[in-house]
Amino acid sequence: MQRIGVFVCHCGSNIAATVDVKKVAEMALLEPGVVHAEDYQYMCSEAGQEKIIEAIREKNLTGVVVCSCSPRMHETTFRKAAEKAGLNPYMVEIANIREHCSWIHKDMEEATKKAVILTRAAIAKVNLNTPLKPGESRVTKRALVIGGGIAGIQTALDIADAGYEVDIVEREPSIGGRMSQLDKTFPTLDCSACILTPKMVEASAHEKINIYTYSEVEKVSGFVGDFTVDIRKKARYVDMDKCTGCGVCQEKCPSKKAPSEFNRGLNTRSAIYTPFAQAIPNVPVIDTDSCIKFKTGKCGVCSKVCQAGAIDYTQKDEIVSQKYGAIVVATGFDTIKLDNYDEYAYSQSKDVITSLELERIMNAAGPTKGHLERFSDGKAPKEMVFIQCVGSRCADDRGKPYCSKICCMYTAKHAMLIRDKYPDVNVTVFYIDVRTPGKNFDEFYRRAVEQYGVNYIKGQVGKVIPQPNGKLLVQGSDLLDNRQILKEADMVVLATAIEPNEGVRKIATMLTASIDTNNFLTEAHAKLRPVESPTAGIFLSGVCQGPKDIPETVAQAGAAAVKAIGLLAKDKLLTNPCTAQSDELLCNGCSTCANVCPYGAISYEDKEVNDHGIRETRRIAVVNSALCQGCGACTVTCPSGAMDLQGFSNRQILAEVDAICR
Amino acid sequence: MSIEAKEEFRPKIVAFCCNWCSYAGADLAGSSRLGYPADVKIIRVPCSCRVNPMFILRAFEKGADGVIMCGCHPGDCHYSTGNYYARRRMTLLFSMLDYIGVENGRTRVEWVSAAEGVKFSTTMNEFVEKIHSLGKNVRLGDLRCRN
Amino acid sequence: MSSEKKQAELIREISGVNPLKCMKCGKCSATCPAYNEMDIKPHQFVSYVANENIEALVQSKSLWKCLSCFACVERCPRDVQPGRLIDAARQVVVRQRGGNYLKADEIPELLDPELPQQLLVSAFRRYRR
Amino acid sequence: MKYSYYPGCTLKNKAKALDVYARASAKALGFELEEIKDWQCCGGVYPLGSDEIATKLSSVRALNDAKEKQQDLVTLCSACHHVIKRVNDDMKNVEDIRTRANNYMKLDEPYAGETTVLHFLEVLRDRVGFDTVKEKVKNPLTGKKIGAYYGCLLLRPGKILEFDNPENPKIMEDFIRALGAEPVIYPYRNECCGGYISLKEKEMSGNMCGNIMESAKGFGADLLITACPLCLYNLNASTQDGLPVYYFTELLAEALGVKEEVAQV
Repeated sequence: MQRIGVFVCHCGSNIAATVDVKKVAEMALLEPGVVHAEDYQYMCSEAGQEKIIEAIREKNLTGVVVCSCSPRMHETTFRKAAEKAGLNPYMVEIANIREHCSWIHKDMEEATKKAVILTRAAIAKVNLNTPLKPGESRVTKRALVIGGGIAGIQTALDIADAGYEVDIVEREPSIGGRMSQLDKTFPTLDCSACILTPKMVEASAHEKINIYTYSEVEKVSGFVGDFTVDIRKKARYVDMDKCTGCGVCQEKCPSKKAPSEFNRGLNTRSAIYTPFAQAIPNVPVIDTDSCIKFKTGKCGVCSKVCQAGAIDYTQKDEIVSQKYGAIVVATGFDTIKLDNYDEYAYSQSKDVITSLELERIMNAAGPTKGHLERFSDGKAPKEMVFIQCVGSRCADDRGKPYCSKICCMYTAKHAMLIRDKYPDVNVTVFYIDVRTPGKNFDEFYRRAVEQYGVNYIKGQVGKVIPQPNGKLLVQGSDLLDNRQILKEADMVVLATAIEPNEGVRKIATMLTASIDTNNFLTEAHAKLRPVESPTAGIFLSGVCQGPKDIPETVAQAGAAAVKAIGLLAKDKLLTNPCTAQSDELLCNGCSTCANVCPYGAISYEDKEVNDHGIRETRRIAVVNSALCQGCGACTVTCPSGAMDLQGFSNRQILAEVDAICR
Repeated sequence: MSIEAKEEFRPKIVAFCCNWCSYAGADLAGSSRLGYPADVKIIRVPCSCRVNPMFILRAFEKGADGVIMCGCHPGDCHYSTGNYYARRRMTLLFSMLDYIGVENGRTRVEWVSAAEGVKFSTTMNEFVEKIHSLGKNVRLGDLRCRN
Repeated sequence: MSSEKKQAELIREISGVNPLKCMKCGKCSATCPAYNEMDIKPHQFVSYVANENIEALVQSKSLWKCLSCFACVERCPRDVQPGRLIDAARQVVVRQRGGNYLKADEIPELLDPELPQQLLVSAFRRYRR
Repeated sequence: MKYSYYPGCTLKNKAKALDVYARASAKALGFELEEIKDWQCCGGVYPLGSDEIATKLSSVRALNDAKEKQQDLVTLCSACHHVIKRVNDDMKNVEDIRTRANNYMKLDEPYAGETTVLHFLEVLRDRVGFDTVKEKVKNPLTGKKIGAYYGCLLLRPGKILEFDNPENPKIMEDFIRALGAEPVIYPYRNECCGGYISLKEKEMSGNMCGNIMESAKGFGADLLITACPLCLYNLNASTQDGLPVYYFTELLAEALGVKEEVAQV
C-alpha cells in the first residue's frame, strides 16, 4: 500500500477563487492510501516545495499528488522537489485543477466537485505508480539551422561562437533571406545590406559554420541529442570549388528572360545566376527551366566562357547525411498571394505593387536602380497611396486572422523615405489602426506625419479603379470625416500580409514539431518557453514562430541559440523512462508490435522463460528503451496484452477511468 | 433513489487527450478562459494511439455517458503515425459500440492542435450538448461495476 | 427589456449578423456605391445595431438606398455582412411598422415600355411586405 | 445532354431575346434546355432574412423538380441564378431553413440541396468547354471589342455563388474570346448598375451606369454584354450616348450562325 500525500495549490486566487481548496484536501484524505493532505497558496514557490519535501520525509510518503496547474507547467518542478526528499520523481502525479477546472468554470460548487474527482483520479493513478529510472543518451555536438536569413545566420553565429559546429541549410542559392531584399530598416533608417552583409561574410568565414545553400532538408529521424538528417544539395551545375565568382557566365548567358525571384519578378535575370551581387556563396546556379542548354541541348555558352572550367552540366543532386544534437528552425516568411484581394487591382495594374516590391524599387541595386517610377510607363509618380492591412486581420479564409506586425512601421518608413527623396510626391496612407509598439517606433511614425507631412487617413480602401488615362482611382473611407474619398493616385502600395514560408508544414512534419492553423510553429509555452518547440531538441528562430521585425528576430535568434547551446553543452541526456515493456510470460512473439513501432525500437529474442514451472525457449519482444519514445502504439496493438507502457500502464489508466466514473 | 432520479441529468464524460496537441489545446482553452461544462474530465495519455479500446469499454461499463478522444491532426502526430492507428481503431470500435446500442453520438474523435483552444472548448460544448440530447447511457452500464 | 433593445435583438436575429465582429475599418463604406445617398453610412449601421440605437436606424433613408449589391458583404474583412443588417432593419420597418416605401398607386406612373418585370418584382420584395 | 431549365419571369416577356438565343445556341452546341413545369417567379431578389421561408419556396420547388429528374438546373438571368443558387446553399447548409422549408413542401423525400445549379455560362465553361464553343463558331466576331458587364448578382457573395473570382472574373472574357472577339477589361465590370433602385431613383442608377459606361468606353469597348435584363434596362436607360448593350446569348447565337434561324421563328 502506498503512503500518499496530497498537496492542493491555491495559485493565489487562480484556483482558490473558484475551487474550495480546503474541501479538496479534506476529500482527498478519504481516498485509499492517502495519509497526508494540505493546501498552500503557491505550491510551486520555494516554501511550497519545502512543504512537500518535509511531508515526504516526516510521513514517509511513497507517492505525491499535487493539485495545481497543468503538468506541462510544473510537473518537472514538483518531481525535482520529490527527488530532493529522496522520493523517486516518477511517484509524483499532477491533478490539473487550474487550466482544466478553475479557469473554465464559474460555479464554485461545480468546480470543487470536479477538482475532487480529478484529484481522486490522480490518487488512483499514484497508487499504481512504480519508481522509474531514466536511461541515458548521448548528445551529438553539432547543430542544424534550417534557413539562412537573418534569423538563421544570427543563431548559427551565436552557436558557433560558443564553440559548436553548425550547419546552415538554405533553400535559395545564397544566404541572406528577406533582409537582403530590404532597402532601409526602421526606425533608424540604416541600410539593410550594410548591416546584413557583414554578418553573412562572418558566417561564411566562421570555422565552425558550414553552409549548404541551394539545399533542402529531406528527411529527419532520431530524437533530441541524436538526430539524423538527410540534406539534399540540389545540383547547381557549377563546381563550387572551381568557380571564382567572376560573373562572366551571367553576362554572356543568352537566356535573360527569367523573372528575377530576388527582385520579386519586377525584372529578369539570366538562366545562370546569383540572386544578387553580394550573394554568399558567390557561385551561380543554373536554372534548368530557362537554360537553353537544358531545354534544347544546344548552347553551352557559359561553359565556353568559364575560364575556371567550373560549369558541369552533368552534376546531380546529392544527399548528405549528418548527425545533429539540436535543430533550429528559421524558415522565415513570404508575402501572401493577392488573388483574393483583386478589388485592389494588383493583377490588373502594374502600378499597384506590394511593399516588398517597393523595397526593391527603392533599392539602388534594384530593377530601377533606386528610382521611384511607375512600372506601366516609367514615369515618376506624383501621388502615392499606401493601403494597410491587405490580407491581415481578416476573419474569413481570404486572408490571415493575425496582425502582420511589421507593416505599420515599414509603411511609415517608405512614406518618410519617399517624402525625403522626392518632396514633390504626395503620400497618403489609408490605415485602420497604426500599431507601433517598440522602442522609438511611435516617435518614428509621428515624425512621418509631423516632419514629413505624410497624410494618414483613418479608413480602409474599398476598391482601386484603374483609369483609362493610366491613373488609379482609390475609393476609400475617411472615417473621421465620415465621407467616402475618391483619390487619384499614380501608384498604390499594398501592405501585404506575411505568412510562414511555403514548405514549413512539411518541415514541421519531418521534425514532428507542432504547427498552428496559420502555419506558424508552436512554441512550448507562449510566455516561458517562446523559442522552444514542444518537441525536445527543436528550437524556433524568427518569423517561423510568429510575425516579427528585425530586432525581435535577432533577439529571438540569440535566445534560440542559447537554448541549443544549453543542450549541446551536455554530454548525456536523461531519457524519458516512460517506455514500453513486454511481459515475457504473456508475449507470443507475433511481431504485431514491431510493425507499428515508428522508431524500430522493438526486436525479438529467443529467450528461456519459466512459465509456471514449464521451462521453454520462446520468441519474445524486447524493447530498446533508448529508442522507445513512449507513444504506446504497441501496447494497444498487442493481442496478448503483453506490452505495457511504464508511467501510463493499462492498470493506471483504467484506475483513472474508474475514479472519474465512480 | 426516486429523489435522485428527479435531479438534473449531469452526464459523466471522459476525454482522452494526447499529451502533445490536445492536452495542450485543453490547457490553452483554460488559459484563454474558454469554458465548457464541468462534466468533462480529461485523462492525459502520451498519444491517441495509447487509448486502448478497453479503456473506453471500461468507461461505459462504469457508467460514463460519453467518451471523446482527442489527438493531434492527421499528419501532425508527435510520434508520426500514432493518430492514424487511433483513428482506425476508433472507427471500428465506435461502429461496434453503435451495433450493441451505444449510439454513435456518445463517442467521438476530434483532432485538436495545441493552438486550438477555441476548438477544444467548442468541441466539448457540442459534445456535452449531444450527450444531453441522448440522455443517460444505460446500454453498457454494468451495475456490478458500481463502487 | 427596452423596446430598442428588443428591436436590436430582432435585427441581429433576422440578419444572422453579429455586429461585434466589426473592427471598424470602414471598408463597407469605402466600397458602397450608394454611399452618397445614405444618411447613416454602412459602417455606422453596424455600430448603431451594436449600440442598440434603433430608432434612428429605422427612420433612416439609407434603408431604401441600399442596392443589395453585396459589395460590402464580399469585401468585409471580418465577415460582418452590413448589407444583411440593413435588410433586416428594412424588414423590421415593413413587417412591424407597416412601412411601405413603394405604394401600389404610384406604380403606373413609374412604368415605361422597356421596364422589365424583374424590376417590379425586385422592388416589391425589397420595399414592401 | 439534357438540363432542367429555369427561365424566370422576364425571359418570358421583356427579355425574350436572352431566352430564345440561348435555346437555339444550346441546340447548336449539342445540349438541350428542358423547361421545368409550372415554375414560379424566384422573387427577383434573394430574401436575406434568416427567418424568411415562404419567399424561398418557389426556388425550392424548381430545385426539387430538377432533382427528381436527376438533372442539373440551368439558369440564364443573373437574378434568378443568384436567388436559386443561394436558396440551394441554404437548403444544403442551413439546418433551420431546410427543416422549415421541407415542412411546408411535404415532399416524398425532403430536399436537401442535392441539385447542382449552373448558370448558362458555367455550362459553356465547365461542361461544353470554351474550346468546343470556339470550334463551333461559324461567324467569329473578329475585331469586335467587347466589354463584359458582370454586375453584382452573378459574382457575389463569392463563397456561395462560386461563379468566378468576384474581383477579377474571367468567364465572360473567355466567352468573348471563344466567339473570336477581343475582351475589354475595365474596372467597373463588377460594380452595381443600381438594380431595383431605378424604379424610383432614376438619377442614382443613372450615375452608376454612367460610371460603368465611361469606364468601358475609356478602355476601348465597342459594346457591352450582360446576362441580366435589369442591368440591360438600367444601362440602356442611363446614358444618351452609351455603348450598345446585348445579351450574351444574342452574340453567341450570332457567332454560332443560328441567329437568323431564331429571327425567322
